[in-house]
Amino acid sequence: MVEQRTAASVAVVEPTPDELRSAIWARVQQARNVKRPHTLELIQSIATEVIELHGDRLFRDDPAIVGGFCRIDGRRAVFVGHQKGAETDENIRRNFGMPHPEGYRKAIRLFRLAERLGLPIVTFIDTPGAFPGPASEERGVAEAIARAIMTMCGLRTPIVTVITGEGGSGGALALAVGDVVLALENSIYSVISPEGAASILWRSAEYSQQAAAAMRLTAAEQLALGVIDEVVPEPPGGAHTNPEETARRLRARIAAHLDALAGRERKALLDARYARYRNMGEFAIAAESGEAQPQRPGLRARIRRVLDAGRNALVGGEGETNDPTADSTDEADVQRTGEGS
Amino acid sequence: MVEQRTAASVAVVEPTPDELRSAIWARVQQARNVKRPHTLELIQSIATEVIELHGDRLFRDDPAIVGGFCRIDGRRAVFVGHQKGAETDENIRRNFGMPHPEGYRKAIRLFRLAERLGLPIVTFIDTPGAFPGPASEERGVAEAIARAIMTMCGLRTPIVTVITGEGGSGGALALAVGDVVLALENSIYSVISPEGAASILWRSAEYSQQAAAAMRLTAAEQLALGVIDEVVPEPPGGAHTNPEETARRLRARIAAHLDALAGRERKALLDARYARYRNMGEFAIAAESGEAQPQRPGLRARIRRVLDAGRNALVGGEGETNDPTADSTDEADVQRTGEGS
Amino acid sequence: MPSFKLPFGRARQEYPPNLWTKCPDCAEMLYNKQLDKNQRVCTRCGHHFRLRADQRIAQLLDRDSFREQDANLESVDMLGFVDQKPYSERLAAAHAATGSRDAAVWGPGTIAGTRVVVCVMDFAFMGGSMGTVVGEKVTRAAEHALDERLPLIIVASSGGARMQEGTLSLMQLAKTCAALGRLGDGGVPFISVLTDPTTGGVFASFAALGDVNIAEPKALIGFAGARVAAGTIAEELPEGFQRAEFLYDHGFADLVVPRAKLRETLLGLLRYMKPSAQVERAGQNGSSPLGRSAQLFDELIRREPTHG
Amino acid sequence: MPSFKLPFGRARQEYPPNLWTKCPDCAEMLYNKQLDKNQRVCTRCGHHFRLRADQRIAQLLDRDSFREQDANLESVDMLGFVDQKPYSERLAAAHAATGSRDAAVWGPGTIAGTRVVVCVMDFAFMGGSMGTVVGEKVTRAAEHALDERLPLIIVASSGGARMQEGTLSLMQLAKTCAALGRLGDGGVPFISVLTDPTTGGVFASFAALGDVNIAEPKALIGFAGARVAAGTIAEELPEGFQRAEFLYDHGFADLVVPRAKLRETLLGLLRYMKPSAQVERAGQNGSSPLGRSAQLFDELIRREPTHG
Ligand SMILES: [Zn+2]
Ligand SMILES: [Zn+2]
Repeated sequence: MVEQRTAASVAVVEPTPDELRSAIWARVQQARNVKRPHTLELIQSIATEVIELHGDRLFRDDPAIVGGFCRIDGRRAVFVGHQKGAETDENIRRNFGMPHPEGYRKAIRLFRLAERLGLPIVTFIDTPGAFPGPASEERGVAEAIARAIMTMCGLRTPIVTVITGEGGSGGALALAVGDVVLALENSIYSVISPEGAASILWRSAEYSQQAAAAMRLTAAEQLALGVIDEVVPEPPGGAHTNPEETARRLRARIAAHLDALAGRERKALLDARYARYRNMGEFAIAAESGEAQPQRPGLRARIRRVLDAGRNALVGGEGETNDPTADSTDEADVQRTGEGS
Repeated sequence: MVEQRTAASVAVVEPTPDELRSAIWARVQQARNVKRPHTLELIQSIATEVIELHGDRLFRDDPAIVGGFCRIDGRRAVFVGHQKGAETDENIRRNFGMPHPEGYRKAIRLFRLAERLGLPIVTFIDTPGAFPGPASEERGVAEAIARAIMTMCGLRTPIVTVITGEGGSGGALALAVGDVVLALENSIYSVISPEGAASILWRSAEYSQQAAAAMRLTAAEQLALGVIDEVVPEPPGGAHTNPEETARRLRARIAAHLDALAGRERKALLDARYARYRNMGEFAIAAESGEAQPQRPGLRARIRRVLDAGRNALVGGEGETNDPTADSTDEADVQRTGEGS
Repeated sequence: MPSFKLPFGRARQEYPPNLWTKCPDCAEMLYNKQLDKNQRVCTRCGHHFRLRADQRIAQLLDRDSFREQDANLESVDMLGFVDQKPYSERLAAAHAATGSRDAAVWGPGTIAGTRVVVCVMDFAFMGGSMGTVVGEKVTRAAEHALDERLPLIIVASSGGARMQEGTLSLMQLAKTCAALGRLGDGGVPFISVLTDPTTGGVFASFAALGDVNIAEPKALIGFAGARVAAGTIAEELPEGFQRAEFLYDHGFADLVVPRAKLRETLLGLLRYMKPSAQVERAGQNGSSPLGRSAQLFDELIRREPTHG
Repeated sequence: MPSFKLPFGRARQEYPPNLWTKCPDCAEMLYNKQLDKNQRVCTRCGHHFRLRADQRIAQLLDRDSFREQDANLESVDMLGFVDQKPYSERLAAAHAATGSRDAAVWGPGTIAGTRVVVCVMDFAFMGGSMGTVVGEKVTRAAEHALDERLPLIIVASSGGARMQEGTLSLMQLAKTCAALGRLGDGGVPFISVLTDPTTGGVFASFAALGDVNIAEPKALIGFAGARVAAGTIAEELPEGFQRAEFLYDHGFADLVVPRAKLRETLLGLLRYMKPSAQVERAGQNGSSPLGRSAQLFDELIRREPTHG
């Protein structure tokens, strides 16, 4: 089904559902590519100095979450991120980037340390989700995630978050509450894995591609939804083909946001962060008659159009002003959310 | 060796070393008597309402430490204490009152809850010490004790502590940092168990009685040292012979101190607590020649005399003004530390 | 009509399902009126049936004390989500089947005269899943509790975040936790009541964060589904895995309280859990940055263009 | 002179003990001058020998930058403690054997020009045990760090609280933790360096509470003695029990750092761990209630009657 449609600033050829699913699934596979640079590789390229710290002071040092001090173009910060391994042994040791509760408690400790030292925080998100095994449940992985989220919401220091690979559910969000949320172009962010959604909603994991498409998990769509604030383009072929260039682009954007946030008065910073999440999502208000009135009339339609634009970009629609696959220089290669895009 | 000695307000027959050791050891045995009322029994008698709370929100609910809300003669408070069992099964379940790290982390959680709710805290101390097994070490019992101590030092709410039985080392102190520290007459408080001290210093546990005597672990001696502030007399025969009367006496003293502390301005409260521990202990200042000058000249001698007085009381010296075994009514039956006693 | 095996070979017509309910635990046939009178707890084995939000409120709050707020909030399909059915159809079906507009109800009320703010989830509406509306109601309840300095009680019952709203559902975890963080910093207590089931993103956000956590007996409470947990690692799940008592043993629930004692327990706790007279931390205190509940939020909405 | 088994059957006189030291791990005979040059780390197996306080300070701080404070504090025997020897005799013997007055040294100094406050324990003096003097020095170091807003580094090496001062030693746990609590509330960082051995009441107080904890390789670090732990429960102790690496695996040490890298690691950390410009919490902030270090404390002392 190819259909032509005209709307403000968006005039593209719509892809077929099959083209779309394939394009989206290619993103999922890119996001999960084991060769993709992970948190430690990224921070070592982004920063001029990295000192890793360890331990939750409670139970164990979880290798699936890493963190410590770093210096980014002269700016001192604390970094925290999920850690996958590129090789099988390392990936097993890192539990495929699926943290146990102690990983989130280590993160909370480092967040509080950053706050006490007056250092900003940069987090890197790349996990299929928190580990769901019995040991993880026994030690309260849900509590650890909830506590990490609440801690980040109230942390009295700036937070810049980057979705670098898989942003899998609560286990991702637990490190991803930020004043600014960036995403690498091929990253994904979803409330549940496509496989999980498929097995629950379609009652078969075979529908993972449909689920991936339905959830709008690509960076471009998340930008349209306002869940992320910027997409950082990857080098042609994806981040793993040129990790140095990927790091260079991330460094520029992280540094710019750290500088912008550094000047913020603390209460204003916290209020803005609160408002950022406070306004996430959309609802309608039913009239007395029982018929729903949209809460923000027209917004839904507008967001749909932006979503569609992002979607078309996935299959390489041409002539768009906000093609996130375009390779360009630091400032220009960023799409901002909002009315203008 | 019986020797007569005269000193300001102390004029008693000194006991022989054997008499003294027996008397002190009898206190140790009283303090450890399994029939002695433990924290839950005490608080249920002291308070008109008890709501026990559970869990450290991290790993496990440790049955060796209990806590929750209570109402003492109309005063709302949070209580926390070590818990031994009176029967063997219960004692095994309570791990003989030896907490794992999760017990101290539960205590920290309840302390913070009390602070947030503006409730004062009452703690009950009765443990041979923190559990020293591998599981306890793995989960960081030392860290948990240190954290609990530091938390109590800075807690922005009044704390009344009662040593009710065994005050065993760091595992006791972790719940025993208070604005006021009371002790039941037959309780003991020591830096290490007499058995532990004997096996290290005498290289044989057979010297436990000597160690107990040397460490000055009785309530009366701890009062003289200023480590505790008041001794609460027990009914004749010990607390276990009349738990209700024991609870009645404790209730009166706890209530009096809660009332006195309730009026304190918070900064003054915290500064006084800091100063209480800041001034614990004694040292000398060596002159340039290398010969030591006592830091507070005469204080040591003074404390020794008070210690001796307390010691004599142990074997029932007569005619003393501060006999802690005397049974009397609430206000009068309390010895205060300081110049006047 | 579901078919079920009848005990003692009694004929099916003896137990018309509009009058009788079978206990899933002990298979006892329970007379519905008797079951309701017993707070929907099996009189034979103590099994706690799930409650609708209005039933829960009737059991916990003083009669006629509850004033529901924001009853007219409705979910919208921002993503154009279609699985086996479009999300909008699922919403309409759930509305038709339950009479509710979404899976949570909130408002002020009293328990034996003590003023509280209550938010109750309703598993009957799309498995109690949390989309924007549920997140909004939990957040407004917390903000109202902070503004009015009233204790907050949330009764959770949910399969987790609502997949059909994608990451917008996920963001409700942050939205609700942020509001609870401000509530706690403001010295206003929060009691979380975890009922069967409380899982996924609801357990991994506000439901885990009570100053006091209460669980109903045997309630399923966990992060991942038990099948997921068992599938991920090839080992037997421990006895009682993810049940209320398991939660209690592992230190995440203060109390496991049978339904018959729940109101009394809350009342007891509320005597101690009063909002503090003074606010502790500067800069984190007091009113939400969005003003008295949703005032500024409404203003933000008004600033949006009315037509796209 | 202790007798020891010589390797390779070489004659005893080949290794006069004033010139040679045997490695307790690999039994290598190490030439003392060479051992000192290698920071007292075995050149063959990497075993870290214990250091005296002055050796540690010389390794960590810039030459001649350290200014020892309160060197003249001496322990007193408040309890009249006698075990196999009177405490006072033990103190005199330790003083004679070590040349030190007690088991800790503190003062300001610099690391590559960065100003810090350092407190170093000395295991050679009564097993590094903490009585009132050690507690006082740790506390004064923390108070000075807060007053001057300088990072604090404490190098622990101790068997625990000093039994001969009874509960007065135990109270040093509270005294030091209280000072560290104020330091942290004041936004001044603390790095704890745990060396062989750090056990008992020292590990269960200030040494565990570093914003960053660093352990030396294979250092024994634990709460209870391993014999106690093994004796209490009838089970095998895990491999590497209570060693630095065990601590690291269990989340209680950030880094296990070989001595050769320790100064460099501290320097790296200090670039990030600077006292915050502003103080966070009202009421908990700033100067200790006892004023600039011991000023008010001195005043308190002066208020004591000078004769008992
Ligand atoms: Zn039943
Ligand atoms: Zn060696």
